[in-house]
Amino acid sequence: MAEKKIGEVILEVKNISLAFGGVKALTDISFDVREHEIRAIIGPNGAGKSSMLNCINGVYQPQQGAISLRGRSFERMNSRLRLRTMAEMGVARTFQNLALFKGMSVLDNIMTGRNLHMKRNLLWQALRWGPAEREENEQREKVERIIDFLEIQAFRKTPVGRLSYGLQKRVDLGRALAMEPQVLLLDEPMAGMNVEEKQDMCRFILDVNDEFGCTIVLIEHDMGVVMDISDRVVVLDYGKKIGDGTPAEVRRNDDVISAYLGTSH
Amino acid sequence: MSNENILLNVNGIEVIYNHVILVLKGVSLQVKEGAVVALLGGNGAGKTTTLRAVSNLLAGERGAVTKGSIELRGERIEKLSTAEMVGRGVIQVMEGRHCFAHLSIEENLMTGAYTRKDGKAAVAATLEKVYNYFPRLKTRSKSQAAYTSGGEQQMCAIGRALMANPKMVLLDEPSMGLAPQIVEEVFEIVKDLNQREGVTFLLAEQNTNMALRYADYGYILENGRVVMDGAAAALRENEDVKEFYLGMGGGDRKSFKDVKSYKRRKRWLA
Amino acid sequence: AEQFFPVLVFRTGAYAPNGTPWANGYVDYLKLVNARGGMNGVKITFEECETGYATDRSVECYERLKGKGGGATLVQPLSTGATFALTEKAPGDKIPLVTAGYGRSESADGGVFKWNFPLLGTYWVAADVLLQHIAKKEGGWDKLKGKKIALVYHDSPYGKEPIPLLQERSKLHGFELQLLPVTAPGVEQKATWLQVRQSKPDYTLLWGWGVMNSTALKEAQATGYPREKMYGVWWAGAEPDVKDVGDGAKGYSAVTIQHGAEPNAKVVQDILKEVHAKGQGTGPKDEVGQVLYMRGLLSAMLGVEGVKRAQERFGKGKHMDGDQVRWGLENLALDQKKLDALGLAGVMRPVSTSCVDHMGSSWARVHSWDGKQWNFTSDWYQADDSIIKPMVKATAERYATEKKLTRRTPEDCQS
Amino acid sequence: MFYRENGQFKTSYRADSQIFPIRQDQIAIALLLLIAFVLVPLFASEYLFRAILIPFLILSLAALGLNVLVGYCGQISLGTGAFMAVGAYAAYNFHVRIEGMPLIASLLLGGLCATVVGVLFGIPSLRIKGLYLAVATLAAQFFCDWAFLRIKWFTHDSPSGNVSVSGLQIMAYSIESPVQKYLFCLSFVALFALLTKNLVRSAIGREWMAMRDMDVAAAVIGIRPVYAKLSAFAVSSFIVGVAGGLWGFVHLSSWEPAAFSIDRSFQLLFMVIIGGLGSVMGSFFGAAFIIILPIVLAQIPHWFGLPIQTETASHLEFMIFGALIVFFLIVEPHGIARLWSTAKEKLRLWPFPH
Amino acid sequence: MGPFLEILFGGLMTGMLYSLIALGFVLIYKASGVFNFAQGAMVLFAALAMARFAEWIPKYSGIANPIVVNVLAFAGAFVVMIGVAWSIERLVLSRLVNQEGITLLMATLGVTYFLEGLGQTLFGSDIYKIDVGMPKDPIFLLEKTFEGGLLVNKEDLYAALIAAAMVALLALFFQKTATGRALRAVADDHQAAQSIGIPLSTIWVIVWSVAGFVALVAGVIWGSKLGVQFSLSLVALKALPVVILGGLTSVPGAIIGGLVIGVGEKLSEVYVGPLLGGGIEIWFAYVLALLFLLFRPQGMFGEKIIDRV
Ligand SMILES: Nc1ncnc2c1ncn2[C@@H]1O[C@H](COP(=O)(O)OP(=O)(O)OP(=O)(O)O)[C@@H](O)[C@H]1O
Ligand SMILES: Nc1ncnc2c1ncn2[C@@H]1O[C@H](COP(=O)(O)OP(=O)(O)OP(=O)(O)O)[C@@H](O)[C@H]1O
Ligand SMILES: [Mg+2]
Ligand SMILES: [Mg+2]
Repeated sequence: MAEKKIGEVILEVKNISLAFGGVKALTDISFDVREHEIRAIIGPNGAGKSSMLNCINGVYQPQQGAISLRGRSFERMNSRLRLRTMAEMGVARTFQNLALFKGMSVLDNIMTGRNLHMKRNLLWQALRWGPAEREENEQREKVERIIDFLEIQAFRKTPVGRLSYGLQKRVDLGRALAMEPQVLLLDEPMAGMNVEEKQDMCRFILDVNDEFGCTIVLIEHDMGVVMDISDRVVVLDYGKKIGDGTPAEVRRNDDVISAYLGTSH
Repeated sequence: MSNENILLNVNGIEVIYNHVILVLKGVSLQVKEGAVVALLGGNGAGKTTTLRAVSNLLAGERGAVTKGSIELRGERIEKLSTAEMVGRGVIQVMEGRHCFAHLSIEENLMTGAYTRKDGKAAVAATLEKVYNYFPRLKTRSKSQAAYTSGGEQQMCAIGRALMANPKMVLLDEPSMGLAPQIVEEVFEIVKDLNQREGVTFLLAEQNTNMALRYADYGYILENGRVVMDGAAAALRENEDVKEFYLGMGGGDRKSFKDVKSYKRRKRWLA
Repeated sequence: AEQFFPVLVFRTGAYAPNGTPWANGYVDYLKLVNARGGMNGVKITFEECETGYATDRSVECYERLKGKGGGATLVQPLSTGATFALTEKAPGDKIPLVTAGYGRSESADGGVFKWNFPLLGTYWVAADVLLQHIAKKEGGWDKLKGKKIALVYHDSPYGKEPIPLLQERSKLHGFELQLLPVTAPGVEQKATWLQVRQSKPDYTLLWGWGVMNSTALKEAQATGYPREKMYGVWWAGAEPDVKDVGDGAKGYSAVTIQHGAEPNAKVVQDILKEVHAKGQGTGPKDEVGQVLYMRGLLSAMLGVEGVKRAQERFGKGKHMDGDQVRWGLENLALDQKKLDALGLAGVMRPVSTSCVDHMGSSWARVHSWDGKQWNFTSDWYQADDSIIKPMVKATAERYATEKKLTRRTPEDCQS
Repeated sequence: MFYRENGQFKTSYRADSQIFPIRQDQIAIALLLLIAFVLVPLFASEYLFRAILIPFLILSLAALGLNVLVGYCGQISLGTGAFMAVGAYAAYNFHVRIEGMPLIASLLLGGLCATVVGVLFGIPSLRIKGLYLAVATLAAQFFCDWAFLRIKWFTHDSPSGNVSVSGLQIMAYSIESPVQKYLFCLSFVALFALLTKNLVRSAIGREWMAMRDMDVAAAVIGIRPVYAKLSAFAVSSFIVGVAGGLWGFVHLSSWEPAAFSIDRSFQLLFMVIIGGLGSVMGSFFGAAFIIILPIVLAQIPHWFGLPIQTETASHLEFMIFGALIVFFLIVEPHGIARLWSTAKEKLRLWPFPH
Repeated sequence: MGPFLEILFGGLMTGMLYSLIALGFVLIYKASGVFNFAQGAMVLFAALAMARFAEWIPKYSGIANPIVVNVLAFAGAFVVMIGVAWSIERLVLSRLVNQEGITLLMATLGVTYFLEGLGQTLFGSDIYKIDVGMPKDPIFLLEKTFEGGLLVNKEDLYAALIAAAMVALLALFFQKTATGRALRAVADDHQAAQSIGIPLSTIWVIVWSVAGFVALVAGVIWGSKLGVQFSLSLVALKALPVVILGGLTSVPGAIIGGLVIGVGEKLSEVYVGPLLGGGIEIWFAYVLALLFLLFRPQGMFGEKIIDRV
């Protein structure tokens, strides 16, 4: 396999702190993510991994520190605008607790991911004629490719609420992919999958990463996956960063071993 | 299998959701008293549905058992309510956590003891036990469940079920979202309760490796049918199981990075 | 031949206590007529339709019944809202609308409102008579100067109807008019009555319907406002309005639309004898002759008399169509002799309508509640035409211009 | 057997995303339109038009509008009556104050006024959610009720607050007879239903539904809550406003504010729930259920000549109606539209289940 | 000053009565996540039962002592309400477990129609009287300080006291007992509550019975104020802004909300109303609630709306 080209720093997290009332979810965290990289975040439960994603993504506003994406930072935006700008800059994510649109079909769920790319206004849409229809069909085609890939063709028109948990997670991923993201934030995408399914998913993440040059931030508890596919790993524990480096380095780190990995790995 | 100590006997059940969606197409399985039985299978195979059928949680999903029978210690239980099942010591840990969002972690755990009749002291003791199993819960005991992390909620859901002092636990993907150490911990708890208190377990798991390590017996479900069953040890040695569920085609564990192509069809002939 | 009377009623819901006795009286009278052989031999058929006092249900009832039994003779919408809606439909269907004691005040002008018959009196009549009564009590119109009169009214077109007249009178006589709207249905009136207590009006007029009336009386009691100074419109002066207030309503008065509670009237005795005694009565026996029962009864009577009058012209014993009934209604001539024959001696005064005057009478009395029953406490008053007539005309003209209607010609009146 | 999509292959996404992708459905809907536009006008009685079909059509339209808001965007509204009232009174003012204003223009302008008011009262929805939002819309309801009673200007100085219109015309073609009124309403309804269906299956519709199902996730994928919610309020109150205009102009011709009271708001809300939230078809089912069923129930004793008193009959009607609501919900909590599609799904499998 | 105090006081009293009805809503919402549209119909049904029993008992049994009659009638009406609660659980709720709030709301609408029809069939649709010996005439306080004295209505005062007592009791119940906790759990997630063995049916029968009791008390108080007839069911509408302002899930919220709305609408009607032509109290209550919600979207004491991914 050709050495993959890791680029400049695309996302930089500097001295982030986040607390909810008395609970310190994150304390003074800094790390960076380079273009085309697969960056994993690991750590025990409640370490602050999901909170970290929420900060990057703009759902939470950290009390201290700064996050910059391609050199732009977002602290001073209000939360609505922040989320929108993030999406426009090509950040997409999946959620740990399913956050699908329960009443919509699989197809519609994934189509929402393409909404940013759809330009026709309300009146055109009401008429659904000519350009509006063409646009809709173009987007549909892209979405169908994702559906194909995720092997959920059979459920295309099923309301997602009726799918099993694992299938719902796939749809969640599909929706994020549909945004054609440049940075993809994945919060435990493989929870609830068996090994074979995980293998598929890994292959896919690698492909997205290779072919589209998509940068990926991945939270995952399966050490096998993390060690195999990530380029660099951040380790969090109780809101603090206790390790950062290549999988091999992290694996040797004593703090990491005692806090998270235990001895069996 | 001798009949006396069969705790749960599921006999050829069919389950239909919404009057039209046929999901289980004749599933039969048996769980012996004091056993740990694993239920394996890919996404959408019907594991959760099977567990729901046993604990009678289908109605809320607009599903119904349309064929077959389910017996607990020889008693037909299809008509019982979930509460009555809990009364008989059978409790389910639902997939996807389902904590009571507005209640604190401790209140969540205490509701688990709602059916207990053996006094406050005994409940307090169990609470202590659960906190011992999951120290993380203790530190978060006063926060609202909705504002705890995914893993913490998962521990809460498991702990809540343990609070009822069950005889049999239906665990639906207990390891989901838990850190490896905690996963190990959970399975140790299963083993511990099983061996010391004789609690029976039926667990649906994706972490096949773990599940088969701790289980006595396993069933593999695909497409709403049982496609294979056997003692855990035997399953672990089965080539197909190895390839599809343990990721060890050809003997060794493959690196996730080296898997070449996705989209391989499952080869179970239903 | 048969003549079909649709009966729009409300026997359920919030207004049932008031709607039921009215309906009983209406139906009992129709039965009485039939028991006596009908209208010159023409039997009356009828069908009740429950409206629940809702306009859209009323419209549905109207549409359902208007074509039955050879065509509806006339319709009594029994609600102001429904009257408004049906006023637009009746001309097309050629069905007279009889709205005895309610409906739009300007519809007394038959020159514009060809199909509306607010017989016996409109809200302007009621308001005018009440003021006359008050003035008389005070010792003359001039004594009203500087006095304060409050109007506690149902906040709807119904409750707002009397306002123009009251304003007119207040300009004329120099009393102050305080307007206190009560939001429907009127179950909560504390603020209103605290305002009354604060501003201490010399008199309070009550323009309510249904539960609003008894609530008003109870709040008046609770805030210590003397019931003797309270005067209600005729829809606030019946048994259901005071029954459960009992002694608390003692001294309260209301204008009546001619009749009051008439347990001793001959027609009531007849109904008891010829209908109820035969087991055909519609409601409980002991409510026969109560105020709202009588109102229903008289409404039916007016309709029947209208048909009979039409028969006089177009042929006795025949079925009358809408146009003919309309002619009958606008040529009513119920003199004392006729009234006596109908068993209505002492119940009401003569009524005579014309093409322009669709009201027929503007006489009214006042009765008061003594804790047990309603008793007349005044003589007859006649509303002041010099005030009402121009108001009716002006408002009706406005309606006509808006609708691009032309006033009926004398020839049209003959048809 | 008859209802199969076997053999009907879609070769383009365009074909697959038609409103009725299955041929049998297309035929059915064409038949329905044919009946509605041609057969009904030929054969229905005046009673049917005036008392049932016209109110049914207009309230279906209002329900459709409400469904956009509640069913698609998930914002509970109890102010529908108010938005209808705004539509009706605004249309009335355009109609009487501006000489020569075409009828359709009055109605549409009325709808636009309702849009403005709807958006105004929709602003709190950016902060308030769920049942709590009901309060904002209730405020709209009671405030408008009050304003149309109290502010004389709105009612063209009619002292009682009652207004009336007559002589409806489109380009010298008068709309007086029941059939004309029916066709007029039907055209509005059919057109709006089509446009609404297009909207809800386009990007904006997906935005609405996304807001409804999970607003945070929707914001994360770049949907602007302000735009999504307010556009739902706008579209919804526009349709509702036009329906209000039709209700006043075509059905009642003369009305008081009580015609658009809180009861109407509840009635419409119930229509969309029982009919099916988030379903265009459901609005029609719901309107039919809530309007037509009680009327039918009320007439049953007459049909069979049962000598039941009016009172008893209507109490029974209440009880049966209530019981039917519960019954339908138990059979299908998502409303009649879902029941319908489940039935179709079953039919698709018939006679070989599964 | 005098009039102002009177109005303030009057507002407080009215507010207490609103709270009493709001309480019924809160109870059921808190315990099952159902917004019970039928609360008004239940108030009517209970009051009708009570009024008619109080009429029938002397007639058919000859008991004349009004206290005994009222107590018997009250007990009878309570039994009827338990029956209603049981039937609702059996026939409606148990079949709609785990459905969305809006479906359940709709189901309670069905119940509303049914109860209204049944109530009028069984008990009649006339006006009936409940006479539990509430004093009707006003008393005047501090006649020295204020001209004409401060008007206080004894009936309202008693009613307010009863309402306060009930609220206090229920608040304790929810916060302090295991059942209270279970009820909250049920409201959060029917299915999860079932899965740990909370018997939904028993819980619901209990809660609806308690709500029936609250409805009965409200019915008796409002009925003795307004007379028992159909309009009683409309009073429930007045409790709507109260529940929402106080917070759908808070028992104390119902009471504070009631007081705020009561006082707010009375003061506004008297002092602002005349400027606008009157009749503003109805929308004023809603605008008040709305403004408040803009600052606190969950009402005064409601549980925070969970909003998290
Ligand atoms: N409530 C429901 N209504 C309709 N269909 C359902 C419902 N729940 C599950 N299904 C369908 O039943 C099938 C089996 O689902 P089930 O949840 O039992 O799978 P599972 O084995 O637990 O999968 P996973 O590993 O993804 O949790 C799936 O195809 C799913 O779409
Ligand atoms: N919105 C919030 N309000 C209060 N506390 C919160 C909130 N979000 C997260 N927390 C707390 O912050 C800590 C970190 O949570 P986070 O969800 O980031 O953990 P995590 O690393 O993703 O854990 P897991 O692996 O279990 O998902 C937890 O203790 C959690 O309870
Ligand atoms: Mg997490
Ligand atoms: Mg599952």
